[in-house]
Amino acid sequence: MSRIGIFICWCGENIARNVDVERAAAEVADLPGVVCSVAYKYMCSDPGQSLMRQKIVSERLTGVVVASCSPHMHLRTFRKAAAMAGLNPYLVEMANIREHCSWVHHDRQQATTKAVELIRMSVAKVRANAALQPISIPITRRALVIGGGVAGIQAALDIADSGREVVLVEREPSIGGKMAGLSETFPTLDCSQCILTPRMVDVGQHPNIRLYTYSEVEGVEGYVGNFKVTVRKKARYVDMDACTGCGQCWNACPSKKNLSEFDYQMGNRTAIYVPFPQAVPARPVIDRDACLHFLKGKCGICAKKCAANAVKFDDQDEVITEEVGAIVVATGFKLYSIDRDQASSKLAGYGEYGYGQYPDVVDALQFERIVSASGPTGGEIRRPSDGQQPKSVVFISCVGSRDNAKGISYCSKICCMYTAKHTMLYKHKVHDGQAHVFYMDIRSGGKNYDEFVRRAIEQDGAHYHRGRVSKITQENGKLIVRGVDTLVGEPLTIEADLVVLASAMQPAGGATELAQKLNVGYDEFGFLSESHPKLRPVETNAAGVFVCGACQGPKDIPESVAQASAAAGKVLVMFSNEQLSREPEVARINETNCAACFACVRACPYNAIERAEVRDRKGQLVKRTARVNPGLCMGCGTCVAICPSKSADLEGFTEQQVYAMVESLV
Amino acid sequence: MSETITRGALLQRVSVWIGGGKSVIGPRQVKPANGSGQEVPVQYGRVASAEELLLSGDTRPANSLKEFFFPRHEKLYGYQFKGRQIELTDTEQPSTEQIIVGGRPCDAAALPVLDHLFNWDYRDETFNRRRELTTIVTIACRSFDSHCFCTSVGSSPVDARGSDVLLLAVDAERYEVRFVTEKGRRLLNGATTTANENATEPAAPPKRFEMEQLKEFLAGGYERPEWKTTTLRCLGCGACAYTCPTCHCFDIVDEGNAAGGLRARNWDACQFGLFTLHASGHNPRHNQAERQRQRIHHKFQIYPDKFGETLCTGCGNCTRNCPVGLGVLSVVEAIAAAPRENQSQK
Amino acid sequence: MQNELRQTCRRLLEEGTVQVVIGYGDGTDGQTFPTFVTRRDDVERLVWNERCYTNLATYLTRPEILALGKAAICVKACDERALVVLEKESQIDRSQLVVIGLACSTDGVKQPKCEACENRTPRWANVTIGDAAGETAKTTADRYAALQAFMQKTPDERMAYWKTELARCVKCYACRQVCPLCYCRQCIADKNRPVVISTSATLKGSFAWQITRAFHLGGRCIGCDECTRVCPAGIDLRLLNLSLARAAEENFNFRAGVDVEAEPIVGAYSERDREEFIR
Amino acid sequence: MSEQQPFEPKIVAYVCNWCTYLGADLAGTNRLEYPANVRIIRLPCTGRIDFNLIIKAFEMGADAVLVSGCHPGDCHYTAGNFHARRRWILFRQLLETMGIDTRRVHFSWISAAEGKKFQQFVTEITETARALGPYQAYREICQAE
Repeated sequence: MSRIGIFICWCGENIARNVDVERAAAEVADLPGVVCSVAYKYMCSDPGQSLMRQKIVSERLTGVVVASCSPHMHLRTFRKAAAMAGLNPYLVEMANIREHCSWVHHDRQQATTKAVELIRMSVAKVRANAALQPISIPITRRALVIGGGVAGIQAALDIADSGREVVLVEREPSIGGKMAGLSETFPTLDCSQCILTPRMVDVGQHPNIRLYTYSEVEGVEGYVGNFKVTVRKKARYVDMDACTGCGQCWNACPSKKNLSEFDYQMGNRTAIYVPFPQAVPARPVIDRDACLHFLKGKCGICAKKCAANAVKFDDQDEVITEEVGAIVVATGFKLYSIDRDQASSKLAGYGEYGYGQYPDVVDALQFERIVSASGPTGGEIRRPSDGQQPKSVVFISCVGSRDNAKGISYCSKICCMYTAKHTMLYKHKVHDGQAHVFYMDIRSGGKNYDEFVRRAIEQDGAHYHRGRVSKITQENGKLIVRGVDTLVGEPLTIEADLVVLASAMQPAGGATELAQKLNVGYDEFGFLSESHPKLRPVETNAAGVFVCGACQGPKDIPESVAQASAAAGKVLVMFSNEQLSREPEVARINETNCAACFACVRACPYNAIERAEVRDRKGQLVKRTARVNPGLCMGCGTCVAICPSKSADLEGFTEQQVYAMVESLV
Repeated sequence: MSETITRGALLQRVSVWIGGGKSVIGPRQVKPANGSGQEVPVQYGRVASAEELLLSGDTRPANSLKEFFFPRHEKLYGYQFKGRQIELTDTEQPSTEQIIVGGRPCDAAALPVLDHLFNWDYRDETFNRRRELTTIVTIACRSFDSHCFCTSVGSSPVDARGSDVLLLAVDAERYEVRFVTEKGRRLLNGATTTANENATEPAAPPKRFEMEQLKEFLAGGYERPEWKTTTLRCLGCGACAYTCPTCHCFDIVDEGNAAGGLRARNWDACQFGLFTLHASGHNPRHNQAERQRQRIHHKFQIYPDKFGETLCTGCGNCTRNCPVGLGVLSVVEAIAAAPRENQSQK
Repeated sequence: MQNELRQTCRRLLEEGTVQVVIGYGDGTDGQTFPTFVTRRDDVERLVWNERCYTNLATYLTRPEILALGKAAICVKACDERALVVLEKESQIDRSQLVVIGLACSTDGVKQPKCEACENRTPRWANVTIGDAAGETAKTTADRYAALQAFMQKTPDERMAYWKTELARCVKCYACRQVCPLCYCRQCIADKNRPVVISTSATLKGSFAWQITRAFHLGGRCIGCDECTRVCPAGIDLRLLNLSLARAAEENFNFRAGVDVEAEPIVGAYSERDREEFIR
Repeated sequence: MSEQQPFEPKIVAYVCNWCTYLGADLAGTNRLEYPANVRIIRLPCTGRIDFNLIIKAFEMGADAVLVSGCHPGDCHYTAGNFHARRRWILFRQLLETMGIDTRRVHFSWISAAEGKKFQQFVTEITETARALGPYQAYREICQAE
């Protein structure tokens, strides 16, 4: 039999003014299971709490109802107080007779009657409460960072610097990501490589970072604190440990005319190559599709030249398993492919701009390489077709972005800024050249951002035309750009030597597949979904998986870095304890009754319910069942409502408790 | 010489009874309140006018008469929480006089069988009260269907057990009246005439199995495979038990809320999977074959051993109402006809 | 057709492809009943005629039948939809099941549901017997005609109708037991801590039960109408099922069991679901 | 119910912990007065609110039921309210077919910032319920034996 204590708070005059607390205390004193019912001036005060603690001991209470303010205000307070007196904190319930009663009902009679009913409801509930123990989950305090661009680098370094081990997985042969290929960065025009490469070196040398380049995450098992990740290290055909990165091999490689991925197909590289001189690790990789040894079965010059004996033509993919407790996803972006086949039928290209057809129509990342001192032109601005210096360059923004007709409704956020940057870099190198920009709106919110755009227009004389370009054609070696200047209200045709398209940002290839492996949600464009847009911006609905950088949505370098540090911070908060402690108010499944329809598995917003099997001692399958992973469950109870047989129930809000409350409303 | 009553005279009596506040119950077409086209069976029920009654002797209502003595939900007493006390309130005993007109003899015959159960270790007040308050006029069946097997269990279309009056149709307008009890005679006093017309005995359904063979099987065939093979299609619902005139299992439930509630007796059925579920989680009858075996044993062995009466009148309701055509008849036919040399087989 | 059916089943049993055939057998008066053939010589018991009403899919989740081994099941086109739902809900493994599709001839099985029949030949069977060569295009209006007529009543009339109808419910649960999609191990109606649905066959208990039964089939009911056919009290449960089926079709463009690719709407949502009724 | 006393409807509100419950708290903090008929049952999320609870409230003599949670996109658990909304779409159709008075079943999104909306909405549904009178039809169902 329950022994319930009721503690009614006056809250000074706040409650007592409109609720006759003494009358209420008397009326509920006779409820079944109630052994004491008292009113007190301030229940949350020290004397109030100690009164409750005394009664818990002296009356041997098995449940407590505090009738006072909102549980959002003081449920924790009273649960803590109960725990101090030796009562399980989950045997405390509150009746909200202030916010929901005395403050909103001024008729004392009615308010008192309602207060009594609210208390009765809470008494009915607490009689069905169960003593719950916090759930603790051991955690592996080691993190996986997926993606070695600037966001991944930042996150990895922050976590590693705090003394925790990090596994960093990068798909390309070198870390550095998109930023490594940029020329200068807005709004300061500092050299991208100058600021990034020292951080890359830090990663390469960090004792707490295990770096896997040319590798991909193949599978993820487990859950928060306890992930098992399989990483496929692609065959590199170079022994990373033996190689000294001296360069003899790539200097001698006879297969020289292979398009460089790093230069976006505008330059060449050898078959055995490092993507760029500052690559980390500074170890080459052999491109099987270009290597004469693999293509024709002879050559092997690199192997002969290698003093370290590091070339291994028989290298194989290697699958490694890493145990980690948290995962940071920083897979970054790619550019919308303009006129090439679109991956999704929802997207349409821009055939009318002639990209891929006219060599002098390039995208923004290609232009970065054209401008870059380490680029294929050595930093001199020359156009791809004939190497001539363009005297007139047209920049088109919003290529794809904000264009519902092309299937992308969002703003890519960074193009206004880098386009301004491009016009400046161009003007700084081609003093007699003219930059034209076609734009829809200029979005330059950010510290020193708008000033930067103004500088491009006012100091560097870029011509900004508000309007869209309808078509680009080629005549006599010139690109004829036909557009409209809507501010002037007239069609506009510009003869250009080079056209640069600021095409939309898209999540990097494979991001959705990875998201599926991680059980992380993503939007219709493939950007990964954060758990809450405002309050949990780097968490995801998969506990222990965090996001940062452009894989979550278009953003620039400062934002990516900030978000990366935020994600690292969240990981470190998690790692600050050996055990993960979670509220026990989570769902559970009655496995005997579960019919294994798995509607709950589909519905669970946290993928916290798994398909499981019940086996007997001999290992024979007895039945299948849904099973809640308490480490992942957040306690929303969606599974309870969806379960037809009510085999799912939610601690703290069990069917017993909720029906007891409803049935007390008579 | 025999007594006869015209249909008109009978209906006139019925109207008087209804007018006098008596509850008249008989087979009637249950009309849905709309015309959705759904075919609705004939059921016994309280009629508001004499015209509703179907008195041809050809009807086989989908329910039985037991619910007018042992309702599917019966409040035993109420309770109210008064502070720390619980106050009990007795249920009012039934007081309305009931007259059943046009019952099937097989349905009426179930009542004396049930009398044993309700007066054995405990005298059930409400059941007996309703028995006393009720007078039963049955009509001998003029036809039978493939599910009827009264003759196999020792009954017949003119079985007068349980009836107070048994009517046999002479033609569409007249019935031969056989008074069975004084109560019955009082009921139709003055409405009958004496005539030299006897109704022809209606045709009886053929005998479908031999009781002796069945009993022999039940005595030695507890583990026989036929239990399983014949009952595989059973879906485990309660249609058979709830339409059976003799099935009488019930469950005691409390229904209430924080203010109070009631304790009630609800019908229950042995084919439900949870019928025998123990609080421990153990269920002694864990498949339909065992549940069907129990049902047949109860009807033809356990009840007869205890009370000397077969708990089956051969009405055929179980098979007729079964979603998959499984009932006492189909199971018993199969097992009574089972080869004897297998008797000892496990 | 019946011969072909028997031949097929004999072969399946002979070859050991299956251990049991779930089919129709002859009953008295030309009725048919579910039958389970485990020996090849017993295939002669199998029949196929216009009185093969039962939706046999209900047996696929029963322990007594599962214990017989790998099964072949006879389905009509209407019954077959249950298999789609059962598979989506992880109740059956199609690779472990042989589906024998039985095509209904035009004068075939006659039930109220046959009025709205759209497809007489099973579509996903492993073996199909007979060819009804018939798809009759039906409109949404055809499908929900009975419901539409009923909804002409005022809400008070509808309430009065259900009060009359459900007053006859004795809670025999034939509707639940016959339903191929009511496969819970313990029905919520049998749950006693707490009692969500009063177990009494009172109006209160019967309303709560029928609302629950219908809702739990929302977006799942395939319209085989077995619940309505077997109800000993003749309650037109079909109206409740139809109302949810129509809601699922109108709001989510979903019909249970007609598309093997379509994901269930239960346990799913769309951010674009309508909400004009939410304030 | 005597002639002198006006009918006071009983209203049961199932609300989520993070939006509507807090909205009601805010109404309190801002001292926004509303009729005292509503009894709030706090659940973590509208995703937890089952249709059986609505029926149970009517069985307990409720004259109106309110179910309320976070606006779409605001769910503390990201999607519980979407699941709930989908169920309500179906459930309302069933209520219609049963002839259950849908004027007595209310759904709303009330955020933690919408104290005013909570006050207004509860006032409105209380007035509606008062005008409709006791839900006699369902009481009859529950009293029938």
